[in-house]
Amino acid sequence: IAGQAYFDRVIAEDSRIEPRDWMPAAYRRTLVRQVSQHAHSEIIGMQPEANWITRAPSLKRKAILMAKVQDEAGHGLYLYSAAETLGTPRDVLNQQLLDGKAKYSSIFNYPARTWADMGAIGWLVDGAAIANQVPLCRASYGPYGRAMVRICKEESFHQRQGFEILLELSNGTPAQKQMAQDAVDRFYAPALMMFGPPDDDSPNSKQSMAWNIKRFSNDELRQRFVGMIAEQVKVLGLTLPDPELRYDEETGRWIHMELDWQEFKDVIAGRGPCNAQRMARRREAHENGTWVREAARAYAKKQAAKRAAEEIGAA
Amino acid sequence: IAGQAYFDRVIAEDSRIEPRDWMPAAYRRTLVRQVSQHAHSEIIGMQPEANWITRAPSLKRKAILMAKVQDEAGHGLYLYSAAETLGTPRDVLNQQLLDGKAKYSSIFNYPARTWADMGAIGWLVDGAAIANQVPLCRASYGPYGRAMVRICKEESFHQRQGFEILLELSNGTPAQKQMAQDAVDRFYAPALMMFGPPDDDSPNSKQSMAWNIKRFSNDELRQRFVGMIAEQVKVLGLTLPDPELRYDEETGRWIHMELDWQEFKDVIAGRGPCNAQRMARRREAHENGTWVREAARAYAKKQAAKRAAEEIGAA
Amino acid sequence: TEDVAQYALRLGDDALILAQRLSHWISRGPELEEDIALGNIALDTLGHARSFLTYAGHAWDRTEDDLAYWREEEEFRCAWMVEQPNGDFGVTIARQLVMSVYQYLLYSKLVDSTDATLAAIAAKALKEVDYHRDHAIQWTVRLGDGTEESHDRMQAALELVWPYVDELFDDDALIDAVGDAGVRPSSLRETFDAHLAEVLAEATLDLPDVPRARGGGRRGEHTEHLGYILAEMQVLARKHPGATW
Amino acid sequence: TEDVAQYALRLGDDALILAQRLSHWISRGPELEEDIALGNIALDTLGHARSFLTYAGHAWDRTEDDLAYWREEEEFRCAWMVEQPNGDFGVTIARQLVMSVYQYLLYSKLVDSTDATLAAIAAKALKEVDYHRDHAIQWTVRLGDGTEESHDRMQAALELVWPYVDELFDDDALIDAVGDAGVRPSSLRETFDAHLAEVLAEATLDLPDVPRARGGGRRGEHTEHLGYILAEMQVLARKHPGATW
Repeated sequence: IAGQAYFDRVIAEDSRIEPRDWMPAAYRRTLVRQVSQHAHSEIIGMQPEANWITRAPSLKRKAILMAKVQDEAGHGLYLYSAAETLGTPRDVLNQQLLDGKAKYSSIFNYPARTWADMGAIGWLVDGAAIANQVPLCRASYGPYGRAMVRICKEESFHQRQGFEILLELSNGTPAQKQMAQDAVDRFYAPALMMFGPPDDDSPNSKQSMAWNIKRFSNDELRQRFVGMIAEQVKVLGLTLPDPELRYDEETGRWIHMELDWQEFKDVIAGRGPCNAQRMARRREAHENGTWVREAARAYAKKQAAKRAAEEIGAA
Repeated sequence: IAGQAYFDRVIAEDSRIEPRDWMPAAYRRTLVRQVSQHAHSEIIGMQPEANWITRAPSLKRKAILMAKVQDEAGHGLYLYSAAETLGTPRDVLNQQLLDGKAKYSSIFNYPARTWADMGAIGWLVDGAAIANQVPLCRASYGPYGRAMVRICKEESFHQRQGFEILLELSNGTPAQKQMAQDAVDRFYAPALMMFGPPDDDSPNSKQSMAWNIKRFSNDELRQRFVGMIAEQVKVLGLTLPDPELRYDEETGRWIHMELDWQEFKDVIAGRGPCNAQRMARRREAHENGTWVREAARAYAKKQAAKRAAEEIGAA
Repeated sequence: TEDVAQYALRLGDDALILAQRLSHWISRGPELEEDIALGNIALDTLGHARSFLTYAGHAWDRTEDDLAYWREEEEFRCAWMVEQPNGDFGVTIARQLVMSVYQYLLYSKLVDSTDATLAAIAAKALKEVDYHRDHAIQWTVRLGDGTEESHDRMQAALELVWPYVDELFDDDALIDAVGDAGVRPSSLRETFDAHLAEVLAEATLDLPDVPRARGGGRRGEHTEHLGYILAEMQVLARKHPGATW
Repeated sequence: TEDVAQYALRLGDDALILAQRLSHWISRGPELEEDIALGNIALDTLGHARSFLTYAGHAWDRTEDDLAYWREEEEFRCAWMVEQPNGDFGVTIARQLVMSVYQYLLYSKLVDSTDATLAAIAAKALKEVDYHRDHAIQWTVRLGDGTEESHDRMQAALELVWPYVDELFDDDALIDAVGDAGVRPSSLRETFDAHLAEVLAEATLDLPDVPRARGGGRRGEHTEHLGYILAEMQVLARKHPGATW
C-alpha cells in the first residue's frame, strides 16, 4: 500500500513517516512551519544570551554561556536540516525569517536585562522548551523526532546550568539574590505563555494531535511544567510571582494565575519589547555576511572548475 | 612694482603677502605643505581626546572636552581655508592625508591612555603648539597669520583647561595624583620633540625664517617652552621627568635632557604607537561618509537645476 | 516636589543618553562640518541634561554627577529611542529627526510650565533644539532626495528607529501628577505627526508602517543597549569613588 | 617562579582578550556554521586563557577570575594584535590567521618546556589551535581568491592588522629569564613568515608592506582599545566585589 492509506496506517500504528514517504500536503506544510519556526527560535534565541557573553562575571560562566549559545546555533542547524527533508531549502526558510513572514518563539522578544536572566532563561525558558519538546521526540515525522532527541538532551543540560546560576545567586549576596528573584519574576509569565494559548483558543492543536505531531494539549503541558517549577523554586530559595499557584488535590492539577493573553498577542504581532531589535540584528548579520557568502560560493565554483579541468587533463 | 621685487619688498618690510599677490613657487609650496600639515594635525589630533569623551568622569569635564575637540575641527577648517587660498583645494589636501602622503604632527601618534592625558595633552601639547604658533601669527602670509591669531586664542584657553585638569588630579586622591604624574612623564619628551629636530639638523628652517614664516629656531622655541613648564609644574605639585633640567644663568638658557631623536624619526616614519590606528580611523570615517557626501552633492545639483528651471520659467 | 524632580529626571536622562550617543560621532563624521555640527548638537544636549539633572537632584540632595554616574540601569528614566545605536549616519539622522522635533514641541510647551525652573531651562533649550531640528530636517531631505543609495538607506533608517517613536508620547501617572508643571506627551503627537509627514514628503520618504516596541524606559525597563552605554560612561568615575575632577 | 608566572600571564592575556573579541561574533556570523566555528574557537581560546591564568595565579595566590576581573589596564600583558577591533569578517580572519599560526608555532615548542605545567597546557592547546589555524587559512584563501570584493577586503584587512605582527616576535628580558621554560618569540619568526607567505600566495594576496606599530603590551602599555574591552568585560564582576557566581 502507498499514499494516503500507508500514511494513515503509519499514523494509526504510531509509527514514523520518513522523508520519501507520501504525506498529505497539509501535514507537510504544518511540519515545515513548525520545524522552521523552531529553528528560527533557536537562532533568534541566541541573542538575549549572547548579550551577556562579553560581560559574564566569571570565566567559568563565560565559557558555559558561550558553549550554550553555540549549542543553540547547532540546534538551529539540525532543525533546518530536518525542515529541508520536507523539501524547503534553508535559504528560503531563512529569507522567510528575515522578511518577517515566519515567526519564532515570542519569549525571545523579552530582553535579558541582567546576568540573572541567564539563570531564568535556562531554568524557565529552556525548562518550558523541554516540557514542550520531550513529547516531540515521538513526533510522527522521523527526522523531526530524531532531531528532538538530540536537542532535548542538550536542553536539559542547559536547564540544569540555568538552575545552577540562580542557585548560586540565591545563595549569594543580597544584591545577587534580589537579581535572581527579579529575573524569575520577569520570566515566569512569559515562560508559561510559551505553551501557547489556552486549549479552547488553540484551533490547530487538534489536527496536530491527530497527526501524532503534538501529544499533549497546551494547557496540559503548561500545568505539568508549573508543577515542576513550583517544586524546584523551593530548592532555589526563591518564589514564583503567582499568588494563585496551588495543587488542586481534587482534580490532580496545578492551578496558576490568569495569564495576560493580550500581551502574548501583542508580542506575536511585533509589539513586544525586543521584536524590532532582534530582527534588526538578524538582518544586519545577514547583510554584513553577504560578501563573505558570495566569496565562498565563488571560490567553491572556481575550485570545482579546476578539478573538472584536471580530470579532463588526466583522462 | 610687482612680481619678485614686490614680494622681496614686502618681506623686507616684514609686511604681508596676500593670496592674489605674486609669490615664489617655493614659498607657495612651503606654505601649502606647512598649513595643510597643520590642518591635518588638528584633524588627527581630535582622536586621542575623542577617545575620552564618552568616559569623561564628570559632566562638566565631558562638556569641556567635547567643546575642545570640536574647536579642533574648527581649526582644521580655518587652516584648510587658508591653504585653499594658495590654490590647493581641500579635497586634494584631504586625499594626501588619507594616502599617507601628507604628514601631521607626530605627537598625535601617542595614545591617550588615561583621563590624565586630557590634562597633559592640554597643558604640554597645546602649550608647545602655542609656543610654536604665537610667532606664526606674524607669518608673512596673511591668511595663515590671521588664522593663527584666532587659533592661538582658543589654544591658550585649551591649555588652561588642561592645566586645570592636572591641578585637580594633583590635589585629588593618591591614585589621581599618580595618574597625573604618569601622564606628564609620558608626554614630556614627545612634547619637547614637537618643536622639531635640533637646529643643526633642521635644513628647512633657514629658508622659512628668511621668508618671515618662521621667526625663531626650533631650539630657541623649545628651551623657551621648557622654561615655562618648569615653572608651571611647581604650581601643579608635580615633577618633570628630566633630571638634567636647569636654568643656566651664564647663557640665560634652559638646559634639558637629550631627547631620543631616533624615536622621533621612528614615529614620523610610521612606527609610532598609534600611526596605523589614527590613519585607519580617518580612512574609515571618510569611507563611511562617502554615500553621505555623494547624497549631499546629488541633492545640491537637483536643487540648482530646479532653481534654474524656475528662473527660466519666471523670465 | 518629588514629582517635578522625577519629571525633570526623565527629560534629563533623555538628553544625557542622547548626548552620549551623539558624542561618539566627533572625529567620525562624514565631513568636517558634520564633526562640528554633531558635536555642537551633542554639546547643547549635554547642557540640557545637566540643567535638568541638577534641578532634579535638588530634591534628593544629589548632584548632576551623582545622578549620571552613580545610578544603576533600572534607575534611569530615558526612553528607548535615545538608547538606540548610532548605526550609519542615516540612522543617527533619523533618530535626531524624531528626537529634535519631539524635544522642540515639548520645550515649546514647557516654557509655560508652572514650575519656573523647568520653564527657564526649556526657554534656553528651545533655541538650541530649534537648530537641531533644522539640521535633522535638512539632512533627512538631502539623504531622502539625494542618491538612490542614500534614499534607501534613509528609508531603512526610519524603519529602524520608528518602533521607538510611540513611547515618547505615552502618558502615565507621573504626567498626571505633575500637571501643569509638565507637558502631556500625548498632546504633542498630532503636531509631531503632521510635521514629520511634511518633512518625509519633501524627502520623498515613506512614513514607516511598523509595530511599536513596548517601551518602558520611564519605568526603568530598558533595552539591552543601556547596560553597555552605562558601563562605558561610568567606568572611570566609578573607579574613583569620592574623587573630584 | 615569578618569571614563569609572568610568562604564563602573557600567554593567558593574549588568549583572554582574543577570546573576548571573538565571542562578539556569536549570533553575528556571516552564516550559521560560522557562528558555531567562531564560537568554538573563542571557547577553546578562553579555555587556554583559563589554564594559563590559573597557573600564573598560583604564584600570587590569585584565581583566574582575580586576574581577569580585578587587574587594571596597565597590569595586562597582552599584545596589541589581540586588542584590535573585530572589523568586518575579513579583519577578524586576518587577525585569526596571524594569531593562530603564531600560537600554533609557539605551543609546538612550548610542549618541550622545562616547566611541566606549561608543557601540558601547550600540548592540550596545540590540537585546538591547529584547527583554528586551518579555519583561518581556509577562509583567507576563500576570501582572497573569491570575488573581487572579497579579495580587496581581505587585502585591506591584512594591511590593517599587519602593523601589530612584529610585536608578537619581540624578545625581552623576561624571555631571557624564563629560558627553556618558555619559547623565544624571535625564534618563531622565520617559520611564521614562510608559512604566511605560502598561505598568502595561495590566496592571491600580497604580503603587506606597512611599518610596524611600536607595541608595548608586554610592558603594560596598551592601545586605546583595551580600556573599552575591560570596561565591558569587568563591569558586572566589579559591581559585586567578593561575590561568587
